[in-house]
Amino acid sequence: MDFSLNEEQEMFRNYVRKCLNEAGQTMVAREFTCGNTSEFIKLQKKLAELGCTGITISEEYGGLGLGALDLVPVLEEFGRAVLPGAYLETMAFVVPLLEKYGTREQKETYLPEIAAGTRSFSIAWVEPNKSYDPDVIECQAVTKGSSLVINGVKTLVPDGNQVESLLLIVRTDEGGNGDGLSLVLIDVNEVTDMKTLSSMDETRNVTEITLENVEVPMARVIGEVNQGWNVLKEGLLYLHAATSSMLVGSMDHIVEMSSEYAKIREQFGQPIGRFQAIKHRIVDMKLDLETARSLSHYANWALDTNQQDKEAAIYSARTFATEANIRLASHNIQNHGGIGFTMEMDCHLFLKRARFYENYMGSISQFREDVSKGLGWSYEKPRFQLTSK
Amino acid sequence: MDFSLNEEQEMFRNYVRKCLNEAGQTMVAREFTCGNTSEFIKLQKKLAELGCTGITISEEYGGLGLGALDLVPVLEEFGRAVLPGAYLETMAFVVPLLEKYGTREQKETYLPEIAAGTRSFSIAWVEPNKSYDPDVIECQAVTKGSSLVINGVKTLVPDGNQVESLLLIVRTDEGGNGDGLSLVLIDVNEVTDMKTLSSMDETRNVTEITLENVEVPMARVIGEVNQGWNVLKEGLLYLHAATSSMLVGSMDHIVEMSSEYAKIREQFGQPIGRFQAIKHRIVDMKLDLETARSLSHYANWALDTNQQDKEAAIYSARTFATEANIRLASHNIQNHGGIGFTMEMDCHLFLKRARFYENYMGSISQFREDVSKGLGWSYEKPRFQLTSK
Amino acid sequence: MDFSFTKKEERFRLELRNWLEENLPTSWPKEEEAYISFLKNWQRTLAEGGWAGITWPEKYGGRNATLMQEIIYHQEMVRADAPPSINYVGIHMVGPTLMQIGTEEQKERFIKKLLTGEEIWCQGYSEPNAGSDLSAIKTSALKDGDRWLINGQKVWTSYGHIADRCFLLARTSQVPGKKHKGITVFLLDMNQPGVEVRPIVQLDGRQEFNEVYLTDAVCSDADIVGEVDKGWQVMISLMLHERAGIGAEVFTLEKQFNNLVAMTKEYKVDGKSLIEDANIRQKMADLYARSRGAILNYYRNLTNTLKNGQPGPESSIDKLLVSELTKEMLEFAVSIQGPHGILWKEDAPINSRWQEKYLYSYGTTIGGGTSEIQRNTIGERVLGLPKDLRA
Amino acid sequence: MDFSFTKKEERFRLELRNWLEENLPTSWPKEEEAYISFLKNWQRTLAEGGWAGITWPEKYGGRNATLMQEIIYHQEMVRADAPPSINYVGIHMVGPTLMQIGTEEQKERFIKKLLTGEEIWCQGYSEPNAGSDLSAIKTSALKDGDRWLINGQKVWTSYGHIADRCFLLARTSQVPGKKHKGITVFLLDMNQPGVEVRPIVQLDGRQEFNEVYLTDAVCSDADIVGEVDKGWQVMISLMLHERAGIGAEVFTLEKQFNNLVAMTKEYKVDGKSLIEDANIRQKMADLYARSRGAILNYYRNLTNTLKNGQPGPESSIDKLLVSELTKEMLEFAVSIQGPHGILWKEDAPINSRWQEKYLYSYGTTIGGGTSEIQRNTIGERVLGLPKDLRA
Repeated sequence: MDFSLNEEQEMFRNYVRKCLNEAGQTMVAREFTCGNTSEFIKLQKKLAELGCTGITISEEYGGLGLGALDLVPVLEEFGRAVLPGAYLETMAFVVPLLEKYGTREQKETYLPEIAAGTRSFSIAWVEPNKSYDPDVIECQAVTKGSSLVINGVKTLVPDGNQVESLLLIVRTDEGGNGDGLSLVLIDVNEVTDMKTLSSMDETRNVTEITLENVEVPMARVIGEVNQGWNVLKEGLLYLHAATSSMLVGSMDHIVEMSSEYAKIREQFGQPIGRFQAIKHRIVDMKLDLETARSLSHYANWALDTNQQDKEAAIYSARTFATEANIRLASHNIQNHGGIGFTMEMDCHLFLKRARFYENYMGSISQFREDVSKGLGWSYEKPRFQLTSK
Repeated sequence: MDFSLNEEQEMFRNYVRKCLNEAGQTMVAREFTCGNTSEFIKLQKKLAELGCTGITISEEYGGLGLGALDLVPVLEEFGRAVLPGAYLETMAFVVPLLEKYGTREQKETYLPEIAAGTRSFSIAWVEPNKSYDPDVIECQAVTKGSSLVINGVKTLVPDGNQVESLLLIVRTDEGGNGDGLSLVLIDVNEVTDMKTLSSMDETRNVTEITLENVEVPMARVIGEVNQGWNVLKEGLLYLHAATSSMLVGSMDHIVEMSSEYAKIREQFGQPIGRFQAIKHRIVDMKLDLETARSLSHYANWALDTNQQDKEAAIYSARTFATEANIRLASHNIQNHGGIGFTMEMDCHLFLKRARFYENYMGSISQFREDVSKGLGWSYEKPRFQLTSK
Repeated sequence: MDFSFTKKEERFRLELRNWLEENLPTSWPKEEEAYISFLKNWQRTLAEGGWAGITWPEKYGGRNATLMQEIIYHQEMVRADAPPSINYVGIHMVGPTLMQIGTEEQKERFIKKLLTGEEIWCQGYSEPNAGSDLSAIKTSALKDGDRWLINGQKVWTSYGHIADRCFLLARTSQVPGKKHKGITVFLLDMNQPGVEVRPIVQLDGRQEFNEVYLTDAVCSDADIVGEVDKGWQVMISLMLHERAGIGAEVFTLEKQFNNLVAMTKEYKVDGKSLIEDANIRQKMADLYARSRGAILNYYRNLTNTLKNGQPGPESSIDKLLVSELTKEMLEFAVSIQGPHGILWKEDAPINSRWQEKYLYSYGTTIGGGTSEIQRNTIGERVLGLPKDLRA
Repeated sequence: MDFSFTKKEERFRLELRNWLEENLPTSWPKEEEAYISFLKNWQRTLAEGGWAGITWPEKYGGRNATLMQEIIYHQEMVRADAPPSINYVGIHMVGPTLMQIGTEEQKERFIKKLLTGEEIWCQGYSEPNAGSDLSAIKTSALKDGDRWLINGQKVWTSYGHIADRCFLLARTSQVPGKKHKGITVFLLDMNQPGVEVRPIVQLDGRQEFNEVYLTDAVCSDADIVGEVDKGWQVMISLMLHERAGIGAEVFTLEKQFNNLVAMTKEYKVDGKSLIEDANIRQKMADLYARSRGAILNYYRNLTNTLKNGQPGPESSIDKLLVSELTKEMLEFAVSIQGPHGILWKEDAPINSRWQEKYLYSYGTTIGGGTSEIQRNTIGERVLGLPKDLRA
């Protein structure tokens, strides 16, 4: 029995933390939100040199050949720094899918570049005024010889303007219950149009892409044609397990901020951390943090070791960490009082980031149904579950 | 603009409070839970002498001819004392229905006795392993000449062993969406069998009745035959408005208990009310109390004055007061610490009473749909809404 | 119990409503400078119509409005989405204080100009180390001949960057162990070299508040309100003037809930309105109950104020409930917009104001006394619970 | 990361499981007196099988169990629904303390009898005015010749009505301003005229706890544990023995959640299982996440204990989370039973234990240190936040 990260994992964490600290921690994200991406680009290179981008890529393609659990400390550190960039989508979605479903050619094309940090991916899934329901996907790909011709609009594509490639989910046939969908790997420069949308969380860019008769070779399909939904759902296990780790990192920083501030900020002649209203709230935040951490560590372990409860474990971690992260980010502002309401402190970065991940690639209620399904409780498809409340 | 009870109403409250205090306040309920009903029976007489039982009965039948709002202070006092007895069912359900739908004969038979305190009513609605859904009602009444012959089992009949009569909801025809049901006034001694069930809240007896070929004259039907559901739903407006007032009374007493205890109980050399963990919790309890009070006062006023928002107002009051009451009763135990966990303090009486009313004649989720319907939001019948969570 | 308005009150409402119909600006400028002159114009328009200081005596340009008329005023202003009063501090704080205890000269110099918005006022209360604990202010005023030299830093000064004058708390003497003593209220001229104003950027990107740095800023004896060292009492008596409490926020909450209902009916995802989702309806019904409860509590406290002539400590209940609920409601409003809800400005799925108001709402449980301070006030003054220990 | 058990640990589990299969009582008596002898018998059976004080050295009848074996022991006992240990205080508090710092005579006199349940022990800590603040105890022990006369009142004494001996905290001297000093631990004989026990009726109707009135109750020097006036240290060092923390409660929570799932599948209203309700599933998924989180936190803290040899202040996190969650889960379990859920005993819609456990759960956030005390401990000892001011 040993429920802890091993020495190598903690060592990797320390390297990453050192690297992020040297880059100025949250300063990189703050600069990024002001449109200054140069520090972020420098940092990206350093992280790639450290090997971050290749952690889960097999050694034959230039990676470290490690698992989801090895990503955990790295993503926690990224979350602590509110790091911009499509790391989750690349490392915890496209990489595992390429490793499992990619053709030799696809792997050779993409994996070495990802490992080297010269290619990153985002996900193009949801469409305007639509939910994540697979059956509402309209973006269409029609076969033309050995090509696919794609038409449609995808929105809320994270960092579409920061990445080189996209994993696109398109309709290739009629369907229902997720049938008739396919996953296509396309390059950003193949997209007809891309616009950046205004997002509350400016640490991640949100883009909308338009595809007009975009023709790509059939060989870009990952997994079987028309079976894309099942492939995507498998990728989501990696993505949401990793997302929960990213959120834990943010929560860790938040709890640190609140407790440190409560020790030094004085009102009524004493540190505000002495007042139980503040003290006990920070304790509750700490409980949330540790619970989220335990859940996400276990979820990634369960994924790596293919435990029977992995689906329930992953979506439990995701729902808990998501809700707790919002709660903590909000409390953090209140604990800081007036100064917490300004751009001066980092409080707002964490709040906006928490909102970004609230409905990211799914909703809380949908995740809970996934938990329920994973545990074999009787299941019926929810009728309408866009939202998290 | 005057959002307060008037002088007469407050005066009535004072009479009732004095009467209940003289009877020993919660002592009556405590004795009742030990099976000693004599004090309660004495008190019942006194309350009837004060005029409590006739408040909403028209003057021609021996009542005071007042409205729902006039009941409010009285029910708040009853709630403060966790008073046993079928007051709600009699005064806030059967009386308004008799007044509105009763035949002259029915009124003459029942109203003067209710006003005099010599007859009280309970409600026989739900059946074993069933919800409050009208369409699951199986207890059946078949026409035989000018009589109805009733067969079936009704459970969770409040204080069935304390009252003289019952308002029974039975199936008189096939139906759906509440059709085919009728309301029948029967006397308790007409029932084939009655057993008292073990209830967590011993301040109210819970009984189960069996009806085997019980024959009653057709003239016992109140309202139109087969239209009982609509009549019942109207009665529920009165019942739930009144229930919310009863709950407010309990909450009032709870907040008083917690704050008084927090002023005198010392730990670590100071009154525990000085600790913000306790102080702020009691404040939140106070907020809940005042919110519930405002909602219930308004709900009863809206009912009396037939405001357009009365349905929303009543079910809002009911949902809020119900949930808040449970919350408060629970906090009250925690605020009292160990002693709150014993039978010695009244804390447990309020908790168990709160549980009694949680799912009393409906559920929170159903009441919320009633609010939604009352406000004209799009409505669909919930598929399965037994519970309050 | 009676929720009706008297004929006189209804006439008042009608008069205001008619006036608003004719005078309400139709378009709001977005650009900062234009927006400020727009607000100043609106203030002048209000004053000219007799709708600026309605509770004031007629001789100061008011209309002696009753408390109920004040309520109606708030209701109608919220209903009409009228622009905010740029001179809130002037009209609600400075004016009433001066009328009560100001010198004749002060009345003469300031009251008219603040009513018309010719002079904009700001409030100089909070400091970086005196937020919840206002009595900890350190900004000092030292007598230097016939003038007072003021040094220190103020923060959270709304409209500080455009204000002409400041209603300022400064420490004029130290009374060990009695921090509430030795504070004096000054009417400070903001247009002088010793006053430097720096805007604070809020988390929603807006700049409503400022830091004000005072370096040998000058006041004269004539700028003192009430007595030297007795500023705390001035501040307390001022609070008792706020008979209508947080009326504006209460009616805004009510309106916001109605907007929420409209939004959930109109906004469609996958072709379905949000309100068709039973879970959303359940939560909306809960929010309805609680917002109605907050509004009704306000009316109940108002009834007490009407009967007693002045508000009780229960106004803290209104502040706490309404601010917490506003925050929760706006969070819900953004949350149910699903993944698209992260978008704002021109890309907001519905209207960017939801996102903006949501972020802004984090300030409502901090400004004007944090929720923690409100809970202490309610606990100690309403429930009689023991006060916190002081170090 | 590794959740597996070693072969040795698995063998231990198997041995215990086999033993339980043969020795677990099949029916539990309901009547009070019979239940007590049933529990005493069970204690003896445990001791005879070598399953009473498993962490003890072999020479005292234990089996030197490792921490992981202790965990496995808790898991299996919960899994098997084994009866509670009637001599919990004896085996977990008195035994280990005596082994560490008891005199040879004390070891001789007490250890064996408490292992077999021949002598039942109770704990004399809390007093009516010393609950959360245990150092405020007033029960006094005064030297009178060669004996100590003990006077005062204890409360919350589990099994006090059947206990033979009490592990008692009493004040032997007053050190002004230092309430933790001057306390001594006595091993009190309960079977003497000066000891009067009155049962406390809990809100669930059961009587597990007692008040103990001490009127010139007698102890001798030989009954003192450790040194006179140094009882607080005895108590603290005792806590460090509790390496497995609240293992039993953690595994009970896990089991209760599984029972909840089974219940929602089996219990039908209107012909439908509760778990068919999407809202119930949503809440269950939430409870699943949080109970798994609490269990995993426990394992994480356990990992630290395994590495450091002794538990840290994080055990307060386990206590707080598990007790609050147990309460919430049981509340939910009763609530979803709908109107029928108010029934209990023979009329309970499912099994009266849901109702009973629900009510009992109110004690879990009070006993063993209230949630408020746990929050202070975590805040101060884990997060390093400043301590409460003391009056």
